[in-house]
Amino acid sequence: MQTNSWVPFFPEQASTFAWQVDALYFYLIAISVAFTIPIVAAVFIFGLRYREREKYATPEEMHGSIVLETVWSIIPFVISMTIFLGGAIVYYNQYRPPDDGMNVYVVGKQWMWKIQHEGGQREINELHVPVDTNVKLTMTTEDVLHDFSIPAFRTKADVVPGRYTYLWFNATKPGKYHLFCAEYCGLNHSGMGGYVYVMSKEDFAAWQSGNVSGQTPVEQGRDLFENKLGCASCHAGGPQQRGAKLEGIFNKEIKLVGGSTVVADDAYIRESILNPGAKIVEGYQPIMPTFKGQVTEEQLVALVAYIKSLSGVADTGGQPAAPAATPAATAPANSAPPANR
Amino acid sequence: MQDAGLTNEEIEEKPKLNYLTNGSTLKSWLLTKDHKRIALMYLVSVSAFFFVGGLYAATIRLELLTPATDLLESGTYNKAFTQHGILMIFFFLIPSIPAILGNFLLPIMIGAKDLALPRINLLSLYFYWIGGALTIFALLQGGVDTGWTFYTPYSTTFSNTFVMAVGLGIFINGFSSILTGLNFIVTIHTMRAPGMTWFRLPLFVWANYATSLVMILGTPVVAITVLLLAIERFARVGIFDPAIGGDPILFQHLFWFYSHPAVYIMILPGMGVISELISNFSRKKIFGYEFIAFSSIAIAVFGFLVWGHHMFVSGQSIYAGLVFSFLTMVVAVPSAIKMFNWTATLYKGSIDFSTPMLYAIGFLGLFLIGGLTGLFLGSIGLTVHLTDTYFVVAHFHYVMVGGQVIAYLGGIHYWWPKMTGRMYSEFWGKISAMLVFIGFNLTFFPQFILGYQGMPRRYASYPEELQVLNIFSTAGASVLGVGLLMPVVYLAHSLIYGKKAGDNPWLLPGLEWRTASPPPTENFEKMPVVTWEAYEFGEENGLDVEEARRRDLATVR
Amino acid sequence: MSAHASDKFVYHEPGLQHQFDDMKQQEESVSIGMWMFLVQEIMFFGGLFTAYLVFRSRYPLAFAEASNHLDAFWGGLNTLVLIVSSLTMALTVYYAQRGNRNMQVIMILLTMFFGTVFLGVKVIEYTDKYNSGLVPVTGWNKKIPETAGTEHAASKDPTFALPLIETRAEAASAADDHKKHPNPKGEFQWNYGTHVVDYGLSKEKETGKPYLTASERIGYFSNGVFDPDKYRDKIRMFYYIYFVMTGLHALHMIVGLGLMSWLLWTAWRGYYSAEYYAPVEMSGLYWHFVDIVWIFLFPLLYLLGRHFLAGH
Amino acid sequence: MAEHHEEHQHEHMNIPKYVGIFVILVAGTILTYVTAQWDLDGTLFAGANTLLALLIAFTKMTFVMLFFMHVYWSPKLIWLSAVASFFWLAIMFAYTMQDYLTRGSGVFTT
Ligand code: HEA
Ligand code: HEA
Ligand code: HEC
Ligand code: CUA
Ligand SMILES: [Cu+2]
Repeated sequence: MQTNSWVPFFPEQASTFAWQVDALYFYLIAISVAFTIPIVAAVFIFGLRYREREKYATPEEMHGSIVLETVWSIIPFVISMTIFLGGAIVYYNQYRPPDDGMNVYVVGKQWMWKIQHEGGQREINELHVPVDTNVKLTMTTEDVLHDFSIPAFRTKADVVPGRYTYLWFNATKPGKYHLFCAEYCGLNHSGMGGYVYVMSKEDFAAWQSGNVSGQTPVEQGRDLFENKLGCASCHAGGPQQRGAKLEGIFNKEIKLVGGSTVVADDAYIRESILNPGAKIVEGYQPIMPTFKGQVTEEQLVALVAYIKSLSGVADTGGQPAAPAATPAATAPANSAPPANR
Repeated sequence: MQDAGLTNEEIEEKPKLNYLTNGSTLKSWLLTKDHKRIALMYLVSVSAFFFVGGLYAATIRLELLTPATDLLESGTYNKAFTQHGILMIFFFLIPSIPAILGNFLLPIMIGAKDLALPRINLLSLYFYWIGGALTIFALLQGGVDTGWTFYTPYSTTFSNTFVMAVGLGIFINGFSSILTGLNFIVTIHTMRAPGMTWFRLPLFVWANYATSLVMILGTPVVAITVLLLAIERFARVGIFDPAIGGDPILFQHLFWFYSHPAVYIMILPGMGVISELISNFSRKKIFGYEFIAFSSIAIAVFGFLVWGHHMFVSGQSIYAGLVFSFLTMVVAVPSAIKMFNWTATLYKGSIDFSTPMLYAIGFLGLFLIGGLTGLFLGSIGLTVHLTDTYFVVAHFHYVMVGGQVIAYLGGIHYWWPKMTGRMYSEFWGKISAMLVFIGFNLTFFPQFILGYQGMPRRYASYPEELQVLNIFSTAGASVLGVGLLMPVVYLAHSLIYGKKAGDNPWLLPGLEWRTASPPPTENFEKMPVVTWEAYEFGEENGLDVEEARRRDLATVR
Repeated sequence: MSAHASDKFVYHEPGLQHQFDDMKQQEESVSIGMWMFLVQEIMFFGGLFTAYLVFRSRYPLAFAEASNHLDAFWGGLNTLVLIVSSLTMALTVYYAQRGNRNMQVIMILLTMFFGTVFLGVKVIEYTDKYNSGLVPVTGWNKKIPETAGTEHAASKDPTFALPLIETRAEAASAADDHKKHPNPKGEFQWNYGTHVVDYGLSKEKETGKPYLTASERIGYFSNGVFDPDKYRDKIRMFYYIYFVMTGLHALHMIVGLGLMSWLLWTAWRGYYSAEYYAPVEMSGLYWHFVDIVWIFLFPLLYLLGRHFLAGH
Repeated sequence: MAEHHEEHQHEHMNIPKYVGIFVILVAGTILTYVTAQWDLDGTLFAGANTLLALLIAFTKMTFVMLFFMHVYWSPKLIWLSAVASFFWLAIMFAYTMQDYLTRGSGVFTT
């Protein structure tokens, strides 16, 4: 999807089997053209040549021809077998995972990709991999079907609850490539994606070692919110969520049960986390557990920073988060800051 | 029974009762057993569903004009494409040609007074209505957002929408389809007029026979599948739930066991119409009648062996994927045979480019592209990249809209004078056929490119670099929308102001052209005896060319 | 039916519909139509059989275990009842062909009687499942309050003690067992121990060869330890399939009884003769079809894994 | 249109024959029950019990179809549809199972 490709509107080739898929594609295009041109030409020529000259004329009769019929049954059959074989070979390459290579674990979840490297690094909606290395993904999901899809690598696989599916690739070109969820999974399906960063081997090594403390408060807060503390299980923003919607609340007046209102400032957010029973938002049940004693001050800062970023407010140290123009699309994925390396 | 040589006035002078005028109370329509009236009621209801489905399509395209979710929220968008798919497939495309044109014409074409089981026919209409009403009710309540494929476990456990109600609507509607298929099979076996041997049947009848086989053998499976889905959702336990050891992929197997053959329910009748049009408007016997007839049956039968090609990346076994890919290639061959035979039929014909023929020519081109891109998708290595992208969306719109819908429009125009006794405006007919063709290609061709670039389907928002082609697509959809609205206007107009058509406006040999337009309730004044082959334009068919020419001179100017 | 057109068709036999030329054509049509309907029905049940096949092959031991707690006595009895009803149905047609109205009516009545017996037995079985907490839907089982463990509540408990050979003792003990297991929310219960899996595991030890399937090893065990909860899930799945299959079958029986009532009425009024008996024949086809489905359901649902019981 | 019609089929069946079929069916039921008690799975091969039970059920069904449902004297089309429906069932079973039997590991339950 990058611009630097040799045909307009053509996706970049960035894995070892991208060219194979493309070759198959062009083979099929060639076949299609080879069938389309004669057929369309025939229709045009016959259309012009045998255009009705006289109304209700009765042209001479013609019967079918067994020879012709046989010929044009066998030719497509043979051709279609070549297509099958080509497809089978490419498929074999795509789905036979290599023995060596690095392992990455992927968990899909409405609507994010949680990724863990062998070295313990965790990422959300991002995948950093070194170039020219076999990477094998072992994938599953916590809820519904998803599909891990990287068009530039020409590969994808469904992620199925209750079992592991696998995907592998060998990226050939450093760069930043789209990562999509390609199996419909509900509300935020189109927001469930991010980027794959292919890095040179040295950069990747640096990323691996430096990543541990490399998170900004917003990122760290998001990580806490989405994974470590499980806030997202209630606050992910879907219609069926139990918790209040947190996008865009900062500095807004919040209606509370009983009719009073409160302005959602830092303190309010902090209080909501530590003592949620104190002020109940209208329309919700007081079911949020307290996190007092479970979160450190540092984490609280990060959480508040993250919740503010959902309203488009930048906080200490973090990159400006993407403006929350369209609330539904403000899945964390879309506002993910690009990696700094 | 030809009215050749009669002018409008003369026809007016002898008002015979036809199926439209024979009874005008509401009861005479709602409790009718006349296949022609039932077909007409189908026509109205199916068209209504088409336009509702089309409205959803319009909102989808408008939302995709920009990369962000600005017109619709993603939840609303998800409902929009789901409901678009459900209405278009189950309530428009599947009943379109069989239940309207098939119902109307099949008995006439074989020289019968009615379908063999008229009460069953009426029952099937009521199933359609009940299923449709339930679905519409569910849509009004808040709709459904699972995609038309209802994949588990999203549909069983996670979706918070009206899955059960819609599922039930589809379940009931399924029986409408089954009963229609059953009726057709019985009718074709037992109700043929004397002399109407199997190999004298018009190819439209063969196509509907093949379609009916699929309806009977496939539809019950999807019925039980959505029933299981509904029960599982209701009971919160079942066989698709991976949390307790069930298998979500089993749902896909059962669903596609029907839904792949169902795509042939959606194209075979269209192919039948095209065979009629190509042959009749070239005034020539179709090339290779037997091959076309048997290829319909072959498609129906082999169509049951390939469903797994929708599940190449679903996690089914790799081995199964290869087998299904292989069989998919095989099933393409019968379609190829048809393609070539149609083209060969044009050779040395006397081709009349009236509106129906324009649609037929359009079909040839569009179905060709749709079918060939089906091969792309059937080639397993390539599908891994293409599946669940807009390439698939473009493929199936090419076969479904470019194929069946175009054939349906062609058929409606072709038989309109027979059904209503009036001729529509040829001028507007041609304009709208052109608009549909251009608009259609503009809408869906860019989607192939989008798909290869990797744009996933069912996306409410997409990366910005893909916007250009999406704008083309939306622009095309508006042209297409206009093109599709026009027939409603001029066809309705023709009902009152249209020229009287006469019994056989095109001077064609089929049995349906040998009775009055509109036909009487019993279809024929007296039981026809068939002595000619299908598409017989020679002397044997008893058509009087000179007479028709004189009639034209008298009426046209 | 349009009256105005009939003058063109000289003679109408009674029962001949307007679209047909003669009775032969009509009968042929109706018979093909009925068969197409049956084909459709076969595919309809076929979807369920596919589901059964998949999970049966995945979790054979759990399915055997679950099946052992269906009562093969009632299942077998019902098979016989249906076969008798099939005979009487066949005889109905036989007498209809001979225009014997009285025997026809008697046979229809007998058929209906056996059909009702079948449904009655199903009610008994379903009630038993309800009482023993074997209905897979939460809340649809008998709600046994916490106090049920006391003498008083237990004596009021109307559990059906199923009178069948091997299972009898077990059912009784099970009934005792579940009295000790209150079920205030009416959840699915599985209180019977796990002897089929035990048998499989002992077999494994004995022969040193794997006995359980790979899916079973995953499906019944957590971290290598047998997990009764996971095992119970599979048994619940069996009961889900059992209820859907037998439920749909019973629904077909009810429809069949409706058909029979109509037949009874018309036969009583003497509609059928040696010349015209197609409706009797068609209803017969339907009835036999429903019987055939049961012929398969009986061994597949009630009898699998019987030998585990026998050998126990 | 089928030439043959079962107009005179009552000549084919009589009450003793019907009862005979009935006896076969009852015997089949008992046989199913009895064989189910044997541990064929353990002594022969896994699935032998089910296979036998299905064979018996199939036989019973064949009798019901041929004689109670008069397929034996019916036109070809009826034979065809009876056979075809089982053929289609077989397609559904076979192609679904080819996935399950070759899918391999990777399954776990949560
Ligand atoms: C009318 C409906 C219709 C028809 C007729 C077809 C016809 C075909 N379809 Fe299509 N298909 C759909 C409707 C249809 N499809 C729908 C709705 C979906 C998506 C469902 C969803 O996921 O929502 C889909 C998806 C779909 C997929 C799955 C894509 C995916 O989700 O990953 C595949 C894969 O194999 C496929 C293949 C084919 C093939 C091989 C044919 C063949 O039958 C085509 C045969 C025709 C030709 C081949 C053209 C004529 C031949 C020649 C000119 C000669 C040359 C031929 C050769 C060399 C062989 N289709
Ligand atoms: C018979 C089947 C059928 C038909 C006829 C159509 C017709 C159209 N479809 Fe349809 N479509 C499907 C079946 C069909 N579709 C299916 C099965 C899906 C998959 C759903 C899923 O993923 O679950 C789908 C999905 C689908 C998508 C992908 C959505 C996504 O994945 O995110 C898109 C996007 O462009 C689309 C567009 C269109 C358009 C523009 C038309 C046009 O041809 C429609 C033209 C008709 C009209 C426009 C109506 C008439 C005009 C008016 C009422 C006037 C008002 C309109 C205007 C002024 C513009 N469709
Ligand atoms: C069990 C569900 C649940 C979990 C887990 C949960 N919340 Fe909440 N939360 C709620 C509910 C319900 C409300 C609204 C009622 C209320 O104000 O207590 C709420 C309200 C809030 C508010 C105030 C929202 C407003 O609109 O004013 C904030 C801020 C908040 N939660 C943050 C968090 C954070 C941070 C976490 C994780 C550390 C978290 N929540 C975890 C359920 C939950
Ligand atoms: Cu996750 Cu779509
Ligand atoms: Cu398909």
